[in-house]
Amino acid sequence: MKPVILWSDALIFLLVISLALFFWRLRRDPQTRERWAEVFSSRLGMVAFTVIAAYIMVALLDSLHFRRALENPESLATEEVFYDNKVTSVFDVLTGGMGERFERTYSAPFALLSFEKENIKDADGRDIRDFPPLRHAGQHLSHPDERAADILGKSVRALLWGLLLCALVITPQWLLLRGSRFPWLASWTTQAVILCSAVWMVSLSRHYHILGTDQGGADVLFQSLKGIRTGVLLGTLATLVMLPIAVTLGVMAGYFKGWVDDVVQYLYTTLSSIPGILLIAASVLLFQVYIDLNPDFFAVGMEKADAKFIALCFILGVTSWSTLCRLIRAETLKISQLGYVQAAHAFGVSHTRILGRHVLPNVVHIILITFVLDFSALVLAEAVLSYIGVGVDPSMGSWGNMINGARSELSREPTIWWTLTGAFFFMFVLVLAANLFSDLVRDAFDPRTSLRRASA
Amino acid sequence: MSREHQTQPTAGTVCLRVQDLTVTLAETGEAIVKGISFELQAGKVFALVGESGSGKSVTSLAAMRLLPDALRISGGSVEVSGQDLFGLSEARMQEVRGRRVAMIFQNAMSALNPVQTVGRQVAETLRLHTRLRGAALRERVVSLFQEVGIPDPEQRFDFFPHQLSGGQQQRVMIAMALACEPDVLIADEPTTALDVTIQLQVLNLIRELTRSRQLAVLLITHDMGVVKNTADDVAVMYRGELIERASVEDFFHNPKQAYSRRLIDALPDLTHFREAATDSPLLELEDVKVWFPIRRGLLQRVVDHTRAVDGVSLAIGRGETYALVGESGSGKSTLGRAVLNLEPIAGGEIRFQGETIGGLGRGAMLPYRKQIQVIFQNPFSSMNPRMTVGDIIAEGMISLGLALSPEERKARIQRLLERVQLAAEHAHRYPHEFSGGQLQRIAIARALAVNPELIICDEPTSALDVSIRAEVLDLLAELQREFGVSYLFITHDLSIVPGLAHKVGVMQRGKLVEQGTAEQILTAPEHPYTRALLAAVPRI
Amino acid sequence: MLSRLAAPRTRAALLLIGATLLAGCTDGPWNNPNPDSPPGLVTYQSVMTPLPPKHLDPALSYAADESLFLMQIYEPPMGYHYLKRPYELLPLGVEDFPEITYINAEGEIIDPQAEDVAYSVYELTVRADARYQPHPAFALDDRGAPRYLFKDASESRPYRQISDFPELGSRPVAANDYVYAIKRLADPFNASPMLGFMAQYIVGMEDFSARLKDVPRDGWVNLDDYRMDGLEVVDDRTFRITIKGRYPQFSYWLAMHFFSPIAPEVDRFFHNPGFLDRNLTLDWWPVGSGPFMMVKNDPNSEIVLERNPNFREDYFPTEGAPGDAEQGLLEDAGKRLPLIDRAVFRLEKEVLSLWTKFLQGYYDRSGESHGNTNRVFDQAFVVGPNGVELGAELASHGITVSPDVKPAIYYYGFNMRDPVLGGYTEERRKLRRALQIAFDTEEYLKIFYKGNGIPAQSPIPPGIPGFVEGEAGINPYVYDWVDGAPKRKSIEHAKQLLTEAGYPNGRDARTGEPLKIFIDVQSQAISSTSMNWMDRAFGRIGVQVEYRPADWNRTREKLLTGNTQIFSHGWLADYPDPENFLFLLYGPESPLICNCDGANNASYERPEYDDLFRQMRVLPAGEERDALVARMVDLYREDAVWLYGFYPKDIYLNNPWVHNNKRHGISKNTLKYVRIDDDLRERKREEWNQPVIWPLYAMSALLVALLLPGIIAYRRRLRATARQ
Amino acid sequence: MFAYIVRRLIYAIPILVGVNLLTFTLFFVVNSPDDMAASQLGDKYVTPEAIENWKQKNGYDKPLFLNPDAAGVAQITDTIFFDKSVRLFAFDFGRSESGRDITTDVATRMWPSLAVALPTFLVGIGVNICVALMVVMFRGTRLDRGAVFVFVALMSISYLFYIIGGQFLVAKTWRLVPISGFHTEGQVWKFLILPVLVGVVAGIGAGARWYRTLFLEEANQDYVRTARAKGCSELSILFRHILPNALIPILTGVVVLIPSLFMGSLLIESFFGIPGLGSYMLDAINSQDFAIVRSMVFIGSILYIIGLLLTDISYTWADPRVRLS
Repeated sequence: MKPVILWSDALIFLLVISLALFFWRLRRDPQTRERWAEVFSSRLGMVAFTVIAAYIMVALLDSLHFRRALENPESLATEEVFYDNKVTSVFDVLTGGMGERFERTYSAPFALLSFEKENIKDADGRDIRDFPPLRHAGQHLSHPDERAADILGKSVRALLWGLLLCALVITPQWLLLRGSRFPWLASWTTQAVILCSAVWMVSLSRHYHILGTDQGGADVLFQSLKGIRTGVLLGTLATLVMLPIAVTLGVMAGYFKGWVDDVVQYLYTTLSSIPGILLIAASVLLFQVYIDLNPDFFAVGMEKADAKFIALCFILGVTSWSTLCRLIRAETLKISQLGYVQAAHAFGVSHTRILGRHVLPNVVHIILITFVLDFSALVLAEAVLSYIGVGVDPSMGSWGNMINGARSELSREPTIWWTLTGAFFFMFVLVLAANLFSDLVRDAFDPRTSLRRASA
Repeated sequence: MSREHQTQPTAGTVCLRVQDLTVTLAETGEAIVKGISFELQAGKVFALVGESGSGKSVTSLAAMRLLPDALRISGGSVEVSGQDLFGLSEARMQEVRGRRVAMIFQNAMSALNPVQTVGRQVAETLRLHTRLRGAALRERVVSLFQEVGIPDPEQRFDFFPHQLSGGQQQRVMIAMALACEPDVLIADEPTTALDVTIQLQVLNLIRELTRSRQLAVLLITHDMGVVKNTADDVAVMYRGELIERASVEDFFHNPKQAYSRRLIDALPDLTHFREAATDSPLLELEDVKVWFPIRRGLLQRVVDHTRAVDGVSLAIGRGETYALVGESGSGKSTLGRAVLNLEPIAGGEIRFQGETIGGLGRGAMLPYRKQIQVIFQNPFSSMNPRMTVGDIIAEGMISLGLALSPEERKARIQRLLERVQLAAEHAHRYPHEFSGGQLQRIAIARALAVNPELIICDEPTSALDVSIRAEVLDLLAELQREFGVSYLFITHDLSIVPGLAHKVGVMQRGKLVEQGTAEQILTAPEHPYTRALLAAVPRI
Repeated sequence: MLSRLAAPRTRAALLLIGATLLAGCTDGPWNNPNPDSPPGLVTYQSVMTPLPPKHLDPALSYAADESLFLMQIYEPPMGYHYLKRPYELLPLGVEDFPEITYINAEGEIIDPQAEDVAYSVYELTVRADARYQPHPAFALDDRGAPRYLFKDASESRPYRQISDFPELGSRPVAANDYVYAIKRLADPFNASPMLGFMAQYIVGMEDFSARLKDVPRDGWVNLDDYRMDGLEVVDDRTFRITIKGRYPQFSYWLAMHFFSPIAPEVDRFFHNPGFLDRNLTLDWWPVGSGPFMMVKNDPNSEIVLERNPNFREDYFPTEGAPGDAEQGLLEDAGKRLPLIDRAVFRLEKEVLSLWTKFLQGYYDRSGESHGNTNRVFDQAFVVGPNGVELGAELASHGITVSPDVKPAIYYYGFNMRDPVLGGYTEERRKLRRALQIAFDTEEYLKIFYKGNGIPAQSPIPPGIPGFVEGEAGINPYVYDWVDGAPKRKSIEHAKQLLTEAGYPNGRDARTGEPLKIFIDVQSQAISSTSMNWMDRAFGRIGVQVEYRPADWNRTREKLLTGNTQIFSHGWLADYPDPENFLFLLYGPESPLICNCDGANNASYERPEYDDLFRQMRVLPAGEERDALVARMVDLYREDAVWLYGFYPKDIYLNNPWVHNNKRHGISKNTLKYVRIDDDLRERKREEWNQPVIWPLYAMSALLVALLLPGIIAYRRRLRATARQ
Repeated sequence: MFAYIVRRLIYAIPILVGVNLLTFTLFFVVNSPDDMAASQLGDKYVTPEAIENWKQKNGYDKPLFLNPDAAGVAQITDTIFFDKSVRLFAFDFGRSESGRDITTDVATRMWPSLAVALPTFLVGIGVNICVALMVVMFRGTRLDRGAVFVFVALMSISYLFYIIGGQFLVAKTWRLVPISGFHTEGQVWKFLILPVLVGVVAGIGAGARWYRTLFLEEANQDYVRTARAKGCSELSILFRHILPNALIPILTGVVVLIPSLFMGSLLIESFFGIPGLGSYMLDAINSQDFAIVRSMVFIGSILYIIGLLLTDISYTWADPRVRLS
């Protein structure tokens, strides 16, 4: 086994580590702590956070990539170990090979037979035209009629296992967090639901295709799950990429004013006046050309797709930095009029120190709000971009690509609804959780809303 | 509600009776107003006095059933002419509001609808409760405007609130409240946001109307001066309870509660003044001008200047307090900022210990920063919420290179905190954990940390409650004696000057119209503006 | 106050009324997307998809979807028989087949079989009854001068489209018009895609082009003023084209729209000042002598063709291929063409809407010219060995099916110069064959093309001479003949070949390194599902695959520079001749050799093949030629030049009222044969499009249900007192 | 006021120059003139001469930014950039790579875009305001919280699903309206119902939620308390006090969008087959038609700048407190 660290893997782990550090540092800041406490003291916040955390967990597991070692044939004298070209992730392994059970083509959820007729030989060896049985569904059944009972039985068993797992996961939390003022119960319930359904999915997918298969016979559930990494990473990395530029420029413009401000304002007015979609399309094409022209930079196809993906994040970030920059500039303008900055001036504190100690920490809430607000918008944008043809690489599983590919399937008779449903469901849950969470974060951190509450 | 025949109530009739009123927080059930009772009589002003958070405003809102959703009336009753308001349906309550009980609010600017003309807003009340329409309605509004003393009422009818001055806005509010000739008027801090001279006029108006219309007035205020000038009866509210009730005479001569005593003591004593301390000047201003450019036209050329400070000369001696008095917009804060070199000066000279410091660059100014310090008006915004108190105090010491080791610094912070009557362990806390008065003391400690010669105090007490104000002022005076620092004390409130300042300067529209010793100015003002200011100061 | 409260309720009621109104005020189905067509005219409703044509100038256009329009409007000299198969060339705009004379270098007429043929002269005679459509370009004023010639842009400003010109004219097609059209191909200013290619053949074309380059361009340049050596107008109706050497395929070229007549006065008309700014150009408003003329060209929404009143006498063929009569294709035999009056082609980009409208009966056919019909309409049917199986709904609609095997091939080629896969040693051949076997074309077609394709045994598709059916036609290196059908050789065999090639189990026998192949794909044309499928296909023999997706321009660049290992490509023949396919493997056609955009992207170089090709090219059809072709195909198979290939098959669906649906793989001018049963169409549309009303009521009810709790809560609040 | 507008317009010039420079650079790195020629000329038989020819004919045979061969000013003016971009300022968009006059196309395609975008915009605002007002009336209650949750849920659904779902249900299954298409002969509205409905429904979540916050912000203002103290009923407070004040941020928030209504919506137009500028852009992106994209970027920027200007002007109109200077 040889670990493969893609750029996006590195970035996402970097992000997670820096976020952890950030929160660890903020722990000391009582005001921030109080606000976070406010977010988490609502049950909705707990549930939303747990769901998001689950998605992030999947994304992280799916970001631990490695290449399997190939067994050297005995005839070969060399000791050198060679690796499979295919990059596998820990998540792939955890799903128990859900992604490796291919059918020939479409099949409906929990179906035993293919969706399309084929020439097959019947019991007597005659050629007939019928729906062939699937390779990886219901193999253990002796008769198709047993299916319903079998599914039920397996579900119950999976549920029991799931509950056992829940007990394992939740008990330590319970011991640790008993008596906390936060509604942990909501989180535990959500965790239980997620864990149980995860166990259920993995165990049932061994015997059935829970969400059917797509045109190429790939498991739709697995694809939807693989879309999680793309969605989560895009939502976080795009903002991460733009942060340095937006924050630096915004703070400088708001603090130094004068020509610096003019230049920054010019920059973001210019950028935001370009219809975003055109700018994104043009830039994505640009990166594509760059990658196409330099194929040697990327050893594995996955790395190429990944480079494109990072580029997409970067482009999305750059095209959307102007909003954040504007907000930060406005906030900095306001802060630099405040007493403590004036006082710092009166104490002769240097510009860098004022920026670093007084201004920056006090615009963090804007960054945070933008971060969570943009997250869901970016996940949604990915689908649209894929439709326009400037989304993530087709070889990378993503909900946008699934929707794009499945659009015409609706016109089939009978309708093939499961691909769309799979993408829709997983995307909807993530975006909904993110939206709900961002609402709470904004309520807690936006001085306008907290002021309102204080006055009430 | 059926339209009863309205008779002019005679003086002394009880118009509104509050009994055992209890208001609680909806969420926690914590009581904000704890079962208070009082009554209003026609033709009399009943003042409810208390500091912020004492529950006095909540009481008035509860009487009108206008509490925000977070608060809940959980007991008691409010009767108007014998009718229990709490038992009415919301629909019928709407007929009581404005018709029988009217209310005016603290900040008229925000209490008026910004996008409706003031005439229409007053007319709306009439429209809701009377049958007046059309020209008659307009006429009635104009006559109301006339009654409350708004000049050119015909034209003012079509003005938007922002086009009126603060005093006029409050008059509009009063006109609106009186439009339907209610029996009861509730005035919630009606003058707080106004300049002192205007304040007096508005209070006089309320007083007159109370008499002429036989209104029962509930006046809510924190200002003992207002009470003394306007009210007939007083009740003091403290933490949701009425701790004392008396007529004004009795109250001021013989307060029963220690708390009441403190409130009364905050009133200025115009008999004792501080003598000028020294005559060696520390800071000299000579014809200082601060102008802000006004740009107009296509090319944004500077066509004129706003003369925020227009030729001010003054001198402050070592160990002396110079009070700079003026109303908002007179340019006094700008002057303070100019001395701090936070605002470029357009002309004149600023000398500190004989050295010119006006117009120095950032670096050149650095040595003087140690010697000139500042305390700002709003204690909440003048401290970075993300720094501990210790860091806040240390900041100046570090950046101004007071070469101290961390241990020394720590010890010094400890000393300073203790000196401003805080505990040493407060150094590890964050600003939001402190009250306004405490914060202002921290601000003082911060200023003192670099051993300044001069501290510019920009309205340091105006955001504080009366009782706390006195403590801070006392501390400042004490420190002056101890360290011999000078203060440039910027304030709009003439009443705090007597016990504080050696010298006083009065500013109006960027110019220093009069200056002299505190005694001179307060006892024998020459300039009419000074006299007007002085007239508004309540006295015992 | 209560009256104000009622407002939302009124709104809901209004909505209901609106919904009912909607039902009341239209005739026919609510969802009819077509505007009412002029009464009395039979209108054929069709689509253009997914993009409108970019060029409609016969000199410029080189795309199938453009050809669809051009071929209805223009008549090139030659054409094809509608029904007969194999494709039969017929004279169309000319009286008869060209008369070919061969000339040697000295200019003497020589025997056709002679070795030293230097030039061939094609003489053609224009049909006597061929006339142009009515058009303002032909309009003359009282003195016989052109009616619409403007001095400057301001004069032409009132005219925004062709229908704005009140006066029209027409004239018979002249021989010079054909000559003029060829000169337009040569005019470098037009940048015709044919210029480079045709200049190799037509005498004087290159020279003419070079001369024209320096002519100042300000308005119209009359090409009649410039002479091209290889063109000669003999008389009003006769002209001659001289081409270099012997090139029997030239007759096929004459059947393409490039050689359609262009009247010089039309060219002049469109060069009127200011016309360009209003998109009044020949590129947007074709003017021809064909069965239809363009009356509306709005590339944003639709193109409308109408019957050309001046169309020559043309009749439905009376004989067809075997079986045609049984299918009712000869019902209209002998009728005057065209059989419809109008044809509307609406722009349709989205699959779902195109499909839905077809099913609702608003489009007469499922598509017109696109090979992507497979992707668009694969949903409705499957292709099994017994033919097309329609879904239940389609079958009940009475929809008919017309399959169409185009003379085309899609393939993945090996780069024969690649250091790993290329080369002509036996080992390399075995390696390539192993890969060929591993790529299960049959399954691939079934999954990704709905079975709409035939695995290619050779570069020559069915319908083209040289295509061999049955056992004799299989590629023996990949297939076995089992039970009367070709059967792909087993994976074990492929593994065996791989071992022999030095890659046991897909690992290099010397270094142990796994074999990795690189496939260049067009990013738009590949889906992750098909990549997954290929991964698995090659995984079966232990070979790993790496994809290098790129856009078309980039892919093209890679092909031109040979920077590729395996590439995807497709070829749609211009004419039904094996030469047009076998030249895909002709050495000198390699981009690396000719330094041009050559067609031999695999850079296959085998001297024997190249020799055979040169011989075959000039031979007339016959056994001798067939033998050469067979030998070339053998060489191709032996060297395993392409990873896999298939002949695409398009399935077109027709609503039951459309008749004469037989597809012609090459010629596009088949619209004139289409017949529509208008009454049946009206009836069926009415029947299929009854709206479902209940959702309207349900939505209104839902709205009320949403409002109700609000109203109740409001009233409760009004009644509330301050006491709990 | 006039001077203000003129000044703002003058400020727009450097922005537009910047926009042009950026898109120009972007597109030329993506797509060299050679590529453009190749893709425009079709797939078969593309010779280098044909490419040169095409470049010359379409004016791409000059240097990009600086022409060292030319003299004086021509060094800058005789370049592709100057040729292709500066002309935009005179609203001369030239012709697309396929040879059509862009100005004409834009002028004709603008109207279908507007026909869809304007009703969507207006109806959307109306519906959102109604819904938000209703929710605000019950602020703090379970009804309010439920509605907010529904809004968030509606927001969390991808726009693509609204379109696909709308087409599938309303047009395909229920056959109430044509599934797509647009033509001006006959009943245009028939084609507008579905796109407008989809546009409005898709916008309710975000729109109503936003308006709700605005209304709530206003509902907590002092003047609302004043109105209540006057004896105003809840409804008249909502409509006569809160609404006019909340309209200020609503108005100024949406006014910036009005000019861009001309640009239409990329998704709606391409799904519903509306021949507007949105689908024009999409086609241009897909076929990498640089001339069209450049023109659309330019138009988009201008419309955005006009939108900003309109926002400022609408402030003075809606809010008596604001004056431009």
